Amino acid sequence: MLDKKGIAKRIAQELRNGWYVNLGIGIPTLVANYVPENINVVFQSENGILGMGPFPYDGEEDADMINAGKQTITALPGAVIFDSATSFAMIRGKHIQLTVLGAMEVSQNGDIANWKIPGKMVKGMGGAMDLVASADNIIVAMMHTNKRGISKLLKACTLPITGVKCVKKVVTNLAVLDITPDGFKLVERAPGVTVAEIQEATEGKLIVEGEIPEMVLE
Amino acid sequence: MLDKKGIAKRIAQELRNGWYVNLGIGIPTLVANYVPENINVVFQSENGILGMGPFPYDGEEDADMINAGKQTITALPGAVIFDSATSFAMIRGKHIQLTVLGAMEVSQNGDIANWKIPGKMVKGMGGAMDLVASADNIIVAMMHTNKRGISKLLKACTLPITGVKCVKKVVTNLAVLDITPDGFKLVERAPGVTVAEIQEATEGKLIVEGEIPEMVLE
Amino acid sequence: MNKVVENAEKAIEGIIDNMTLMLGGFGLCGIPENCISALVNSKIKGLTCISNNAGVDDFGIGLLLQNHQVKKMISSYVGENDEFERQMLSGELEVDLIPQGSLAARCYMGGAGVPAFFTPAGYGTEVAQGKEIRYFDGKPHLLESALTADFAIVKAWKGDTMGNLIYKGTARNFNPAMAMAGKITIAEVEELVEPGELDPNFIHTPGVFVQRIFQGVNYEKRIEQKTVRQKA
Amino acid sequence: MNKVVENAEKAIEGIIDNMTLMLGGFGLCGIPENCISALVNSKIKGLTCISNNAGVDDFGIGLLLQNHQVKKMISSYVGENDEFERQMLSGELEVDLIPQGSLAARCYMGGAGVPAFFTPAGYGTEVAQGKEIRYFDGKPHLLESALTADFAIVKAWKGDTMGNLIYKGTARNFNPAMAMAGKITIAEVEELVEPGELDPNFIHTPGVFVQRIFQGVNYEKRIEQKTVRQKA
Repeated sequence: MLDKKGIAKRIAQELRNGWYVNLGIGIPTLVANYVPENINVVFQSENGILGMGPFPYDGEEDADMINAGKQTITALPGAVIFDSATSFAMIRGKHIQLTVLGAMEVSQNGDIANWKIPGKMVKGMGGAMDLVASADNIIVAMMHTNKRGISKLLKACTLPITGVKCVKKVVTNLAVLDITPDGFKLVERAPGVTVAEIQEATEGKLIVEGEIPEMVLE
Repeated sequence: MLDKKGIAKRIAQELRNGWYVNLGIGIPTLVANYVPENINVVFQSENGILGMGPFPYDGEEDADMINAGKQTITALPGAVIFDSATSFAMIRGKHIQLTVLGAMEVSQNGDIANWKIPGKMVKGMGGAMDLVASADNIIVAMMHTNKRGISKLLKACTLPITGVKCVKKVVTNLAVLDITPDGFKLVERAPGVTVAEIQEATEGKLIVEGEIPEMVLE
Repeated sequence: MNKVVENAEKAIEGIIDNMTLMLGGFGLCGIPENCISALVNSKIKGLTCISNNAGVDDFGIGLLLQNHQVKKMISSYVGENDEFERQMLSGELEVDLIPQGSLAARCYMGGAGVPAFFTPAGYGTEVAQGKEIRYFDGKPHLLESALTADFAIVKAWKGDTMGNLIYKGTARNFNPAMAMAGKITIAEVEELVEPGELDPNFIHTPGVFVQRIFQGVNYEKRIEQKTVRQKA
Repeated sequence: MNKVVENAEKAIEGIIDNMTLMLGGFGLCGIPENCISALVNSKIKGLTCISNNAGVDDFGIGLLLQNHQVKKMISSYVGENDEFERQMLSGELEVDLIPQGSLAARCYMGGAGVPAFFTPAGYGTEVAQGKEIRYFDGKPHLLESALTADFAIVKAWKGDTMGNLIYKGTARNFNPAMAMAGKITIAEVEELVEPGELDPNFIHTPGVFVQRIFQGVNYEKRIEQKTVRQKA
């Protein structure tokens, strides 16, 4: 079973050289820490920067340099700053090759719910609806079940959705799954996790074909 | 009767302090030479500059600094360069207070034709259709009649139009006329020109109310 | 052509009850601190505020909320303050949540004279309710309308007396699009310079979009999430 | 992330007969001279060229016309060369004339993922033929569609190896919007620098829009209308 760092590490394996990547808040943010050595990617933050670097050293933070999570950041050489309209022109225009998001629920047809829980305070969708509506390549990073043990990989989302038929891949603490026209296709098991355990934790249709390899993480 | 410079001089009297102004090719360009001393305006050229200045001194021209007529220009202090999409965002968004254009025909309801003569080579509308469709304040600068003596102020345009019901004022070699719901309202006569002469040269409906003053040009 | 006003109090003259304002900024980054203070002091109420966020309890638009001056928020992400939540749950505050990219585009389009446009964001969600759907290349899109405001209030790093603006870092965010979309646009800047001091080639907001400008004072520039790494 | 190609010949690899190209520039100002030369040498034909103008007889896109490589021009203002006129009148060349602002917006929207938008330009004229009309605030608007291209070819002043671009003066014109709208965007620059040499705050075209970049050679930068004043 993976922890959050493990999920981020596994997603980092999906990065390809030259990609522009948008990382959501939470587990997705951790992906930046595990970019393979031979891979060059540029991170976009939708509030207006490409080429986001690590957090600043203490005392060097700049109130005018933040990411979409409102954290202080730095810019790498070759970075570029732009305004919000341009930022979402990039996103809507499909110029970003990979989007990694957290989710509360994902359905077997690729719907995602990650912005609103009825009865709870609604904080808003931020950029999530734009990202999921436009990105051709969306990976969801999340725990396989919620705190009460209920599956987050569903036949159909029960929460208000953020986007329809958009998620391509899900990486959880238990498995890597591709969204296919027929349901969640199991691609890899997390270390030490059995197919049965994954089946048990998956409410939506799980497709298991042949031997399912265990993830390889350094 | 006015010459082209006279028309430009008269139009320059319409300028108000703080206005952003787009001048078309031909007579309109000359307006820049007659801005009253106490009036500050900023000239826009739709290829991407606000704060267009005079032509450069010989030998100081820069191929990267031209106006919409492809002439070499200079930039005044406070000028700003932008791209074509932003330029027409300004125009379409009504941020330009005055547009001065030439025309082949103007109709009494404010239609303008200035881009195409059937049977002749069509060069295109350039930015004219955008300008006339969006500007709230359009003055047409033109000769009252064409070279064959035929009126250019018509009941209805005979040439393919550039925009509908958009012209607010016409300044010709003979007169200043406002476009009103009822037709061309004669506002001023050019020096030495009689109302009868203006009537003779105007095919569209001319409204003459009371005494028509003669223009005052320095 | 001098658009300079003395201070924030002069800048907000003409803003009255029940008007619609756009306020630049993302979180507390790049917000017009001086004008927000002046609005708080003004007692103007019934405001509709278009802003990506709604500040925190004791800073930014949160100050206007504390003062019960806001009738409606149009934002993409809110609720980072308790008073906001209280007013929303009690029905005192109306909230219209919009996808962030649609919000930015709707402001830009408002400034650019494009009254409506199609975007894929929000299709299939509650954001799509009541909106026209049309397919392009087999993909569903919503028709979204442009936004404009009685006043847009933006914060820039440097500006000149003709209203030309330069922003610094990610404090740029919503400011340029909102600057375009105000019937009257107010810019507050950290440094006000004379025309000619800013390079015409590197201006972010052309002065044509700005009607009033002043040099602000006492910028706090509060950081919401100070995140740092330690030197090795 | 290195997008650098050796020269114009390498940059245009993959462009084949009957493709649609966007070419930046206004008149002869800010045109991608090196890539145009390479296209002329390539003998690729049947091209649809989206460009505000069509060059002059012996320069710019005029060179492609002389060589009968262009099937269709999508422009706002053309005919500043005799060969263009001859080919158009003979029916060899198809010409689609678009209002200049709509052309710029259609490229921008193509790059920004907005498939269609409403604009007032062209209402009541032959440009409106076949287009949906809708009223906003009592004023008629046309529905215009976005433009994209197989390749967009732009010219910048400086660029870095990550594709970030800076333009100089009014040579900027259509280049930024077209850079956004190419499935593959090629940038030729007068000076190619390393990442970090351009100030992140003052980049006109973010590198994300650019797939190939090279430093051009022998820029002629021809002036169409040299207009000067005499020193007093």
